[in-house]
Amino acid sequence: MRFLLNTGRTIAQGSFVERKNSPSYRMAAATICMNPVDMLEILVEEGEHVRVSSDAGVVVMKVIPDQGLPRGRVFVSLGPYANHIVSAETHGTGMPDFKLTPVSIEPTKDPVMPVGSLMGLCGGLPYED
Amino acid sequence: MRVVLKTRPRVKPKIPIEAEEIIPQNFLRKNDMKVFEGNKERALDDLFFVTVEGPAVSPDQVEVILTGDTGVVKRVGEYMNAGRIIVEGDIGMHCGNFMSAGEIIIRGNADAWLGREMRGGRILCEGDAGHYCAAGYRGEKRGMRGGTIEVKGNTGDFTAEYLSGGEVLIHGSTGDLPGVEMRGGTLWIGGGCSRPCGNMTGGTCMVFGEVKSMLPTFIRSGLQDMEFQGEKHQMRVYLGDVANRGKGTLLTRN
Amino acid sequence: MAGLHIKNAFVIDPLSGVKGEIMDISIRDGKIVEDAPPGAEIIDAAGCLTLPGGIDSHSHVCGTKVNFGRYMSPEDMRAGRTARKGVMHVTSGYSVPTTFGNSYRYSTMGYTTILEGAMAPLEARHTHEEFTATPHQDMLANTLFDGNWSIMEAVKEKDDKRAAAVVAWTLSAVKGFAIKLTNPGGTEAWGWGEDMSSIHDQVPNFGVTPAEIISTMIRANELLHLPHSVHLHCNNLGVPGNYRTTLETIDLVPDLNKDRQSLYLTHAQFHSYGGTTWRDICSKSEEIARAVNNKPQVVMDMGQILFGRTTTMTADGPMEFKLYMLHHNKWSNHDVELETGSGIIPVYYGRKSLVNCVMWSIGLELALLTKNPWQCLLSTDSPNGAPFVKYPEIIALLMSRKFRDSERKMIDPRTEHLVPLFALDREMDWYEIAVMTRAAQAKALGITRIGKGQLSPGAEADVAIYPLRPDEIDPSADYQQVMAGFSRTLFTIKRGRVVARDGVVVVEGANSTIWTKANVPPAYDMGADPEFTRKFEQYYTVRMSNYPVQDVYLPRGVRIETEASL
Amino acid sequence: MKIEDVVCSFCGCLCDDLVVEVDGKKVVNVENGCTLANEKFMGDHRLETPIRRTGNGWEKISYEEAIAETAAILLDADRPLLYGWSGTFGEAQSVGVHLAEILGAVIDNTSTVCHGPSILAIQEVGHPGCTLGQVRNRADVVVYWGANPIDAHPRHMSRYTTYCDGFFLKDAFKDRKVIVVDVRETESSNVADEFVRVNPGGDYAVLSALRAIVRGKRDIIPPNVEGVSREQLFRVADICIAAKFGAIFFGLGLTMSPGKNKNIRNAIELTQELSRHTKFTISPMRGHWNVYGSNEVFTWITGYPYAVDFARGIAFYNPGETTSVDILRRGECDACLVVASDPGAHFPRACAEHLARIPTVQIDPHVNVTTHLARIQIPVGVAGIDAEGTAYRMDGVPLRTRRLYKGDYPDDQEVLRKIYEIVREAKG
Repeated sequence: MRFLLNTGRTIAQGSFVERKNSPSYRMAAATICMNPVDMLEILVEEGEHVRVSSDAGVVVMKVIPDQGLPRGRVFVSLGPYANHIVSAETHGTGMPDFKLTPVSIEPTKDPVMPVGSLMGLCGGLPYED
Repeated sequence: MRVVLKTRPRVKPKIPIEAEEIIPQNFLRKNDMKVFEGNKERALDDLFFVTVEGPAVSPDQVEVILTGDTGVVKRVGEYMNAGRIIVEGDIGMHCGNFMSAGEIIIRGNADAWLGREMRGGRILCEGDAGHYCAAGYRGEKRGMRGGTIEVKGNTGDFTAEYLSGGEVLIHGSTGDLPGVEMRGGTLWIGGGCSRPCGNMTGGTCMVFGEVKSMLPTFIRSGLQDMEFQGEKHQMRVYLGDVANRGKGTLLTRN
Repeated sequence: MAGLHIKNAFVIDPLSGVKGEIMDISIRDGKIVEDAPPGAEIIDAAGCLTLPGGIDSHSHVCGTKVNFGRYMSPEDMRAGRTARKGVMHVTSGYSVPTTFGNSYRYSTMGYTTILEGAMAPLEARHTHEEFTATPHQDMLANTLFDGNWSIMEAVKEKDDKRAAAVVAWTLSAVKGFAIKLTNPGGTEAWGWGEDMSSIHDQVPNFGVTPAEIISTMIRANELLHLPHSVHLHCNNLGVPGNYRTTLETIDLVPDLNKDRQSLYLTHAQFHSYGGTTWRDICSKSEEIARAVNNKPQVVMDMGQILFGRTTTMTADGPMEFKLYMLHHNKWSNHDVELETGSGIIPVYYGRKSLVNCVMWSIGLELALLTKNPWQCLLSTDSPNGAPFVKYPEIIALLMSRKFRDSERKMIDPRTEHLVPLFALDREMDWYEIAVMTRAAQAKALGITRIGKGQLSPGAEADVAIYPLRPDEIDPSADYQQVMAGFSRTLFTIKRGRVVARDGVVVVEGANSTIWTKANVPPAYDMGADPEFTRKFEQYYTVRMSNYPVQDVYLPRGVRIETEASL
Repeated sequence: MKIEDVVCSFCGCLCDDLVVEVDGKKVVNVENGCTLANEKFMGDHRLETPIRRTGNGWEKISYEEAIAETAAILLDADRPLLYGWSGTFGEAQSVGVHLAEILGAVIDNTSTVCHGPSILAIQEVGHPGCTLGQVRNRADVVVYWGANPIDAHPRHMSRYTTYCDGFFLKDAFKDRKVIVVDVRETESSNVADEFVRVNPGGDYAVLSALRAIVRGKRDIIPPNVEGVSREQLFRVADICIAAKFGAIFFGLGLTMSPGKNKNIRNAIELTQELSRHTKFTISPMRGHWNVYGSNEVFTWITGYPYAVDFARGIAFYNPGETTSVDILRRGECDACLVVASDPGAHFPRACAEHLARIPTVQIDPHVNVTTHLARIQIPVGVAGIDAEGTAYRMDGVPLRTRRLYKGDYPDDQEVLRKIYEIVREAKG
């Protein structure tokens, strides 16, 4: 099913920015908020994992319901998980489309990757502190 | 005179080359032309195989041909005032900035800011052009003021931003907000676009394809028949943008 | 430190009474001395014009508003870009150059001391940060009090001493030099989108008038014995007919100080307009000059405009809004809580604009009609009238009637019916120029006491040697040469060190920041005043303890202390 | 030891009324701070020493070694990128700009992915703004557009707007109208008197419609503009026109959505239009602590607030071309120095991939996402905790943050100075 992905700051993401290897940060940055009716439609329950794909990439996140979101829209706090699927195109402005990325979402049993491993996919080497 | 510049292979081919010295008039008198590769100043010869054939006594007799990996060569034709440049492939950003006369032909695609703040002359791009085609510079009140830019393919967002004079003809589609802040001149869009002419205060823009997300601040003002590329079209005429002073004209296909 | 010996200099040093004679100047340890130390470097001035370092008593070069002028103007930045070279950093900008750009260009013109015309106390730290990046001039900051709530409350209570106490605390806290009033009362009214149209109208919610603010502050200034007088940007700047406001303001000025003026009127050109609208604007320079000629307690600076593009920036927020309504170009505004405001717009002064031609004439007229050159200083209110790099053009216009006549042919022909300029024969001489560009500026600012603006032994060794031989040039005829000569010194010497030579800056600078501390009795220490601190904590958005500018921001601070009579 | 009036170093609010209790080299308690401030000050999760990536692992190295290698990497590059700067103080930023100047590097700060488009818009039409105290003391109408202060700037509403009494507003919560415009419901929209829900990407059209209404062109407004009813548009316009002092605050909802800088320009021009009727101001909700300071410092040295390219000696500026995301996406730069920010977390993946390809050095107190992409990381003191210097609040008010205790780390400025000295020596 197709959705529009929006990203932004959240207090949880902000709280853990200095502990980005921690599970708390992963929880804050890899959680996707979705309208509960949409969750019913794609057959996922709160806390289950979804595979989110865009033209720029694919990433696995954990889903939670959010009544405040209209149907067809999803929200993820800004961070490496959201950015894994945001295009680097800036339309000549320097600024990517962080607020409007078309994505498709489907349930998955795959795990949510730790941040280091996600960067490993980008060519980095995880540093465990 | 015919000057052929063929790019030499480079260790770091993605580092852009800043080459505003590549304009016809310079080949008449200069023989120590410099370009920049990143933060290193290089002789033209270091980055291009240069061949010169035939004589010229004035710049309008000079034709410069660029071939090879030219998609990262920036500012070719900047301040050009005579002669001709032919790019066999793609060209980097800012091709034809401030150009006042002469001709640039691009066989491939052009990157962003094609013909930025152009004053006169002609640019033909046979492929696609990037964002801010025929546009202005940050903070400057006027963009392109004269001359002609023709793009056979599509262009990116903010096409003809701040257009103040001259003619821009896009055969394909443009991205978002073509003609934004437009204040004069003429913009033809053969294909579609979204949100044309936001905040325009003057000039004329015609869109012959599909317009997505028409802005709410344009006033319908009748119909007009027009011919574009041999075909007749009935056009809706709008005046706008009334969020601003609203002295521009936007025509879209009925 | 080795010394410097300048020989064969054609010296004009008005404060020392030297009106143009060939002499030698000796320097040791950054000061002018009678005899140079052995081994001193010798500079042969070869009869060239040698003056004390230039002083600009009103310019906008550093701080929030100036930097915002840069920030919003990338189109201005791409003019005047230079690459890093030798000790010189990258520079950008024409009308609002980068800090190093300002510093190098002033240096090249022989200027060694600059007063920043408007510093909002709340944002003073920013001004001081930029001062340290303007390395080749000693810097001073006029501190804005025009819309200061505590001042207006003191004015309402007719309590001059309390007003003085607020000034003393604030100047000391923000390391400011002098009192600046910009459109007094008007900047507070602008907090509601309004302005003051007369100096006798009441400021909304505060029950005081601009006239009362001005008068109180003049008295408070003298109670504190500050080196400079109140520095006033009159109400109604740029409004046709505003010369009446200016005359009324001049009428307010008492005679309270025997060493200098009691009021400094800045950029007087912008305040000397007759007529009722832009359509019938005319010059009232004669009225303003007459009033100043009759009032030695007033000093003004020209606020000359020159044709071309520039950026206007002032604490006068409502005025900038009016300009925006006229030009429809970009407009920035920045109100500062409890204190003042500011605005910025780019402008173009055109020879084809009758209004601009009248403005251009008025500035020159003010200078030519003011009998005593110590009462009218050379300025453009840079960059408002024009960037300071155009000062040499003003000098040439003042020295050459021929130049003025050649300009007359280029401007709107209707101008001459509206202005007296072209009937004025006066051509200034080198001495008068020296007065208007350094000696009188030092005197007006009250910094002669720290050795500024003169070349007598004991003075700061700030010297400018221009490639002009007064014996050989007729400025009236050779005005182009005058202009070129004042644009680029042979040598600019700052505190005894050659900093610029033939237009190239040759050393890394280290300036001083000059500020004022008026010592007050404990009862007048606002830092311990319960009412003052209560209101501060309640209405400012920063804590009072975080407000003062720490010493670390003034690595070479020069403190002028006074003992207040409170 | 209790220290009063401490300046917070998390977001652009720079709240300066924190009371911080320090025990030795540790913060043990924070009063007056929001959740973010508490986490920031109480955080005890520092990288201990400089680290370097080896083939398949990481090793600890000395500061001298890390600094020397960093300088060598930068000297060796033809198009180095110096990115970040928002999390450090002005004096360090200043050294950074001079380093870029001498290297012929591109220097960019985090505005590139926050309010860069706002800067572009301001460069087109200016910025009628004010300090936050003007809003606090005067504003009877406050508009948050594409901003969610409760999450991003938790004390903004209580210190400056909704819940904060001012000189002319004795009962702010009652006397002030709050309008929130957003594409989704948030904690902030829940406390608004008027919530305007706009379709994603529809802000530009809604702003245009409001401008037209303020210009008296009500008759042309269609029944619905991007999800907002004509009636609501009229109501919002009327509230604004009737305000004595109106203040618009806008956030990334405008800067990051389609149209980018043109959205902001439209909002600024709405403010300018409203200024003809009443007092109106507009202010960006600058997010990352001292990001505004990096704009200020860059501007007074180079003339441009961000995205400055020194490749040719002079300063060149053209966001979209000289901005970090674009340079990384195009694979242009051949070395990167990251200071006080986390592009690994906040740039799109394609950029992270390029950072991993080239030698990337990071100067930062903490392990963050960029660490995994870097070649070297050098830990430093945290500005406002064990390092001090100047920071600019979102409205341009500069404050001096204090060092609360003497820690074990050098600060950004020291490390950058050492790199600068090596580079200067090499460049002659």
